[in-house]
Amino acid sequence: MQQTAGTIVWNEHQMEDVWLLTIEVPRIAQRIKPGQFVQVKVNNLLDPFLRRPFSLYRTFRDEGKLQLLYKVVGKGTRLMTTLKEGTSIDLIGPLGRGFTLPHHAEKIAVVGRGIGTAPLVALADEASNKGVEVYCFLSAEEKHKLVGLKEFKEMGCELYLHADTEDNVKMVTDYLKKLLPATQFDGVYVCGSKRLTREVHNLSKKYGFMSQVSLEQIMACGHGDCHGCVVELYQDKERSKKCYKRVCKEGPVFETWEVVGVYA
Amino acid sequence: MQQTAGTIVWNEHQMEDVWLLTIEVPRIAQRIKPGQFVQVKVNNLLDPFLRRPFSLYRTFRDEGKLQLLYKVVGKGTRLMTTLKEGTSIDLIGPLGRGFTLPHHAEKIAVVGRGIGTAPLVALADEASNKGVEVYCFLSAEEKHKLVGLKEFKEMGCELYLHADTEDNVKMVTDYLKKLLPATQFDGVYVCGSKRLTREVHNLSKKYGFMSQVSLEQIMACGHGDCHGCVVELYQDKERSKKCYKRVCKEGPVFETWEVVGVYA
Amino acid sequence: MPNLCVNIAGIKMKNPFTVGSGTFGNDGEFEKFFPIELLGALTPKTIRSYEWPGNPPPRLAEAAAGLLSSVGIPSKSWERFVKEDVPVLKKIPIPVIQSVIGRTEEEYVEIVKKCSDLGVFAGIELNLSCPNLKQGGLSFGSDPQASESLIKKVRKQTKLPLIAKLPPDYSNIVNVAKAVESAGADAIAMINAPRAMAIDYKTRKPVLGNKVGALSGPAIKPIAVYLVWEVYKAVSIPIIGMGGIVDFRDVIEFMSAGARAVAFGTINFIDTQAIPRALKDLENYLIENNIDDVNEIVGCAHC
Amino acid sequence: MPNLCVNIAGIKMKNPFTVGSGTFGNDGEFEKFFPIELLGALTPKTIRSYEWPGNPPPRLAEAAAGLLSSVGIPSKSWERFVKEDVPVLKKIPIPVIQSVIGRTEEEYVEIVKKCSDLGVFAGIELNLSCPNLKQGGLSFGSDPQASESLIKKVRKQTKLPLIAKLPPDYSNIVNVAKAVESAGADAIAMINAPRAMAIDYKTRKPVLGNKVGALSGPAIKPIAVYLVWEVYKAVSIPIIGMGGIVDFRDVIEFMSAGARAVAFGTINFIDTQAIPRALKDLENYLIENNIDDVNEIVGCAHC
Ligand SMILES: Cc1cc2nc3c(=O)[nH]c(=O)nc-3n(C[C@H](O)[C@H](O)[C@H](O)COP(=O)(O)OP(=O)(O)OC[C@H]3O[C@@H](n4cnc5c(N)ncnc54)[C@H](O)[C@@H]3O)c2cc1C
Ligand SMILES: Cc1cc2nc3c(=O)[nH]c(=O)nc-3n(C[C@H](O)[C@H](O)[C@H](O)COP(=O)(O)OP(=O)(O)OC[C@H]3O[C@@H](n4cnc5c(N)ncnc54)[C@H](O)[C@@H]3O)c2cc1C
Ligand SMILES: Cc1cc2nc3c(=O)[nH]c(=O)nc-3n(C[C@H](O)[C@H](O)[C@H](O)COP(=O)(O)O)c2cc1C
Ligand SMILES: Cc1cc2nc3c(=O)[nH]c(=O)nc-3n(C[C@H](O)[C@H](O)[C@H](O)COP(=O)(O)O)c2cc1C
Ligand code: FES
Ligand code: FES
Repeated sequence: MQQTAGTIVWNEHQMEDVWLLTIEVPRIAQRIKPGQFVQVKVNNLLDPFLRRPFSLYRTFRDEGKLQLLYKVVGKGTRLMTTLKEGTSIDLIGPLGRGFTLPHHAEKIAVVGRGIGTAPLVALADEASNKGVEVYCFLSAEEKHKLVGLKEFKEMGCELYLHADTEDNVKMVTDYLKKLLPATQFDGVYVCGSKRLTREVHNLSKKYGFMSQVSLEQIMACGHGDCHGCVVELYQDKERSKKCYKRVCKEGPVFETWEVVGVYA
Repeated sequence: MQQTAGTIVWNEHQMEDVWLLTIEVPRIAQRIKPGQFVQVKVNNLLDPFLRRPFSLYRTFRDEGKLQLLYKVVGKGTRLMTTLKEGTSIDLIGPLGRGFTLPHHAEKIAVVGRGIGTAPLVALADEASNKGVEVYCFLSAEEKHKLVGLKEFKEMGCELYLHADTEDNVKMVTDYLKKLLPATQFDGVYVCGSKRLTREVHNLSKKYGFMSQVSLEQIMACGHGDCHGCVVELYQDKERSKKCYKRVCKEGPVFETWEVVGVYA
Repeated sequence: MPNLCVNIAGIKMKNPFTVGSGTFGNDGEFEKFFPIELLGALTPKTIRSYEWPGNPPPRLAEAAAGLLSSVGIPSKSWERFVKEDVPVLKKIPIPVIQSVIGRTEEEYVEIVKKCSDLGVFAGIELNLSCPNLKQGGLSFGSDPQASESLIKKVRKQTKLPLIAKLPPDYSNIVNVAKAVESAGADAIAMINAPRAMAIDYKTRKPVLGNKVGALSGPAIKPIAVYLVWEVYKAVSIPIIGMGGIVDFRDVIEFMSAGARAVAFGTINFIDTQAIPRALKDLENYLIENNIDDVNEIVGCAHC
Repeated sequence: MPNLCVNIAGIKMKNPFTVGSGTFGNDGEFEKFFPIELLGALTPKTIRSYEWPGNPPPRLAEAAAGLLSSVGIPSKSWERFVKEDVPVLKKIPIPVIQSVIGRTEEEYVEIVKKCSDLGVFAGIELNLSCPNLKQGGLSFGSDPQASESLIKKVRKQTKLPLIAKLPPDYSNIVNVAKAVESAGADAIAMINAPRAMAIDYKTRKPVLGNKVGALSGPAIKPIAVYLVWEVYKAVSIPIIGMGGIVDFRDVIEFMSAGARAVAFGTINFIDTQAIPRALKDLENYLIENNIDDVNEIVGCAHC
């Protein structure tokens, strides 16, 4: 974990309100793992005051580069669209606890909705590089808002897509359900939807696979010092006691049993 | 006086830490007079919080354009150097009381030091367009820091230059002194130096010409409402009573008798 | 169209917008940037019953998301006020709330009586909170007893609605608010700018001529909203909320905390169009949220 | 090289820099971003004598040039503190000032005694100002009598330097400062973050789980500098100044106002290199300005 200046390699509009930021920052790019995030200082002024957290989207370790996929939602992300190639950007990272990919995993599933798919691309990338088979279950309001399609395809993932507008009875996890228990997953990873998180958790209880979810919470420091980013979660697997856990430190990736029934 | 959005036509580095900003903003460009100023919102964030005041440097009324010549001194002016062609910029203007050019003026003198020369370029421009002869007395720390040389030359002004490094005994007003009383000036206008203001004022008393000075003070509103930009000046020509006058409203151009002995 | 009218102690405002005293208009120029009818009420700069030069320059310094100022309420003589300003104020087609200050109870009483007798004002705001004066203002507004005694005396001088403008004084503001209410004040305006200061790191001396100044602008908004929230719980007279308002979102924030009207202050110096824009945005907000009457949102964050 | 050492009531700091309690380090991780030896003293987060969960989320909101927070001082049990934290704190090679809080006088007395008996701390900071608690903290720090009585009781429990951390309470802070001084406090830390609040304009409900929070960061700096300026005039014990410090210029501003040491707070969340950079810049400043001893600038804005 360190604070360091990166150089913007490019910053390009991807689709709808989603942009892709490529940063050359070897000291972070070479260490950061899927599910971890960086804290971005959007400009060098006092407005906006706080850094903005973004998950790792892709990393090119040899080139010392990493990519963030960001959705324009407010002042900070709007300013990020004006970042210019060749200029410097201040980052803190790698931060948080990323996804756990079991040592001898053979097959995993990622379940993402909207921009929440971003960290799952990083995970699928790592997994498929290790020869793990990745099934992708992607959801969005509308088909053209699905995130990471091209990337997952290039990695050779099996894709299951769902858009609310086209079929709002079904959920993308229905595809997952159909594959179970015939297909055995060593881990299922979800991000971007409380509803999908609950679904994945229920399936995981039924079929006994490990399932993790990446959470978001407003952050000040991003590195465990301010105690501001807590969410209320179950303390232990018995799910009898609740406690506050820091999304930036104990998370952002949690086991679904920690989350479902309290936060999702 | 109005708040309006202009379009940046260009923003180019001139010399040293001096930049030239050309803005298309017909509603201000067609009304603003030499010695008046505009209040610039440097970005649309809360940092910097206040607008920044800049005097009219040149105006191209037919094209609806005006120019500001600015020196990079702090956060606001540093941000101004990043303003991009074609983008919009929020201005309030025209503001303040400009220079008085007597109706039947035949000959005037401008005495400027450093970036303080900027409003004098506007004045010389108007005067020479009206057929008034303009003598320019310019001073700077070093010769290459003299401001407005090219512009004054193009207007056909008579130039007298002085740099501290080359001759630090003399002052540029010594040239003016030599021309007096043989040459008759209908007005002498000074900006950018308390010492030069005092000199001009003393000569004006001796030789009876009108003399004006443009002042600066930190401003919040720039349009008379906050009462924050006052300086202590003489109230009347007897110079017995002092009072506070607003630089943005009663000024920024004052008679030298108001200023000298109190503020300069 | 949703109802925007609010009633501040009998002052009928056609919308909840006024301006912070000392932050809008001057020399009779109230329409430099938009028609005055856009406002629900006008609150011109505080006056004294006597001529006063104000504080020595420099009077301003920029702060983080705020302005540090120490103007010190310069004032013309009462005679010049009557001759030069009153004729203009008479013609203002909206309620005018005149803000006044004194160094002593007697001076407050004098200026309130004089203003009331003019017959041009819709209400009188007692500035109990000027942070930039050696005497008066703050010394009343931070003391429940002193403010109660003052309001009682002043109350006898006028039938006009009396608005007490309070300083942002954490431990006392609730007690002062209760005291002015029980003494007969009809409304509360809050907050005035908190005392603050800057020191130049180069000279290591205070930046302002008066050394101490006051902080205004967005920097203080979270403090102002909190104090409105507390005072709303303690009193039943209406509150005019202010402190860092910039746009319609801030208006909704203050009204939800308990303000029935709001004042735009420092933002007027920087964005002369803030008020017209916020008014339009507020209307749209109410329509989009199916709120028929702006009064519905007053204090709604407490439920 | 200019002298940077300052002495806070016997605590020898090799430079005037410490951190605002609750804004730096955690879980024994004090060196994530720079060697701890760069600091003159370490002030870890306030502890209680009992386990406490802290306030419900959300605990944070962004403000203009500041942070709104309502963490509420979560605390592990004393047993876990001794087992997990104390061994780490023991190894810290600079003075450690432990901040403590209680809901009652008894709880303050208990935690001070326990901390003192550990023998690892260079001083104890009494948090009399936590803005996010229902009981304790603020109820002492805004009341001269209550704080005097508390300090007297606590004083008997320890020979360690006692630092009283005060809230930014305009009308009382000078009296509270005098009271804690006369009751035996050895230094004053100020300011804690002022109470503040935000309301979501969409839901029209408070943003924070705790409803009320506290404002920190550059927004409050002019207020903090002013209060240090006032307290410096009133007491002779040293002041640890804080509130919105970002860089060496702010350090000079606080010290010129009267602080002998300074604490970096919220900025640590945003710029983890603020402290090392400011330290270097301060040194250069002193050299360029021919100042041999940083103590020379303490209070120099008053002359
Ligand atoms: C661990 C983590 C990873 C994230 N990864 C991504 C990602 O890969 N791509 C992406 O587009 N977004 C991601 N987000 C969300 C992203 O941080 C917010 O969308 C962004 O901060 C919004 O900033 P803004 O200034 O545009 O919006 P504003 O509305 O102006 O933000 C206001 C405040 O709210 C905070 N905030 C708003 N939304 C969020 C949020 N969802 N989470 C945390 N803070 C928020 C901001 O930090 C700011 O303090 C992530 C969030 C977290 C916590
Ligand atoms: C009527 C008038 C006309 C001016 N015309 C010109 C011009 O044509 N060209 C030019 O280069 N400069 C001009 N100035 C000065 C210019 O406004 C300042 O240099 C500029 O505001 C500095 O901003 P900054 O953010 O870069 O500096 P900072 O140091 O960051 O400014 C800090 C604060 O001080 C204020 N400030 C700093 N210097 C001045 C100053 N000299 N006058 C007023 N406020 C100041 C800023 O507004 C800001 O609030 C003029 C000033 C006035 C009052
Ligand atoms: C330059 C200036 C002058 C002010 N003058 C007065 C005044 O004369 N009377 C008064 O009651 N308040 C005065 N105020 C306080 C404002 O009316 C308002 O209460 C305060 O600034 C907080 O609101 P804001 O943050 O929106 O500016 C003044 C504020 C500023 C910045
Ligand atoms: C998230 C957060 C937690 C804090 N926790 C404590 C605390 O536990 N004890 C304490 O005395 N002050 C605490 N403070 C107050 C700071 O130590 C400091 O007094 C205040 O934030 C002002 O300084 P700043 O503006 O530089 O942050 C906390 C502040 C913040 C922002
Ligand atoms: S953001 Fe500070 S602890 Fe998580
Ligand atoms: S800057 Fe506001 S009155 Fe001049």
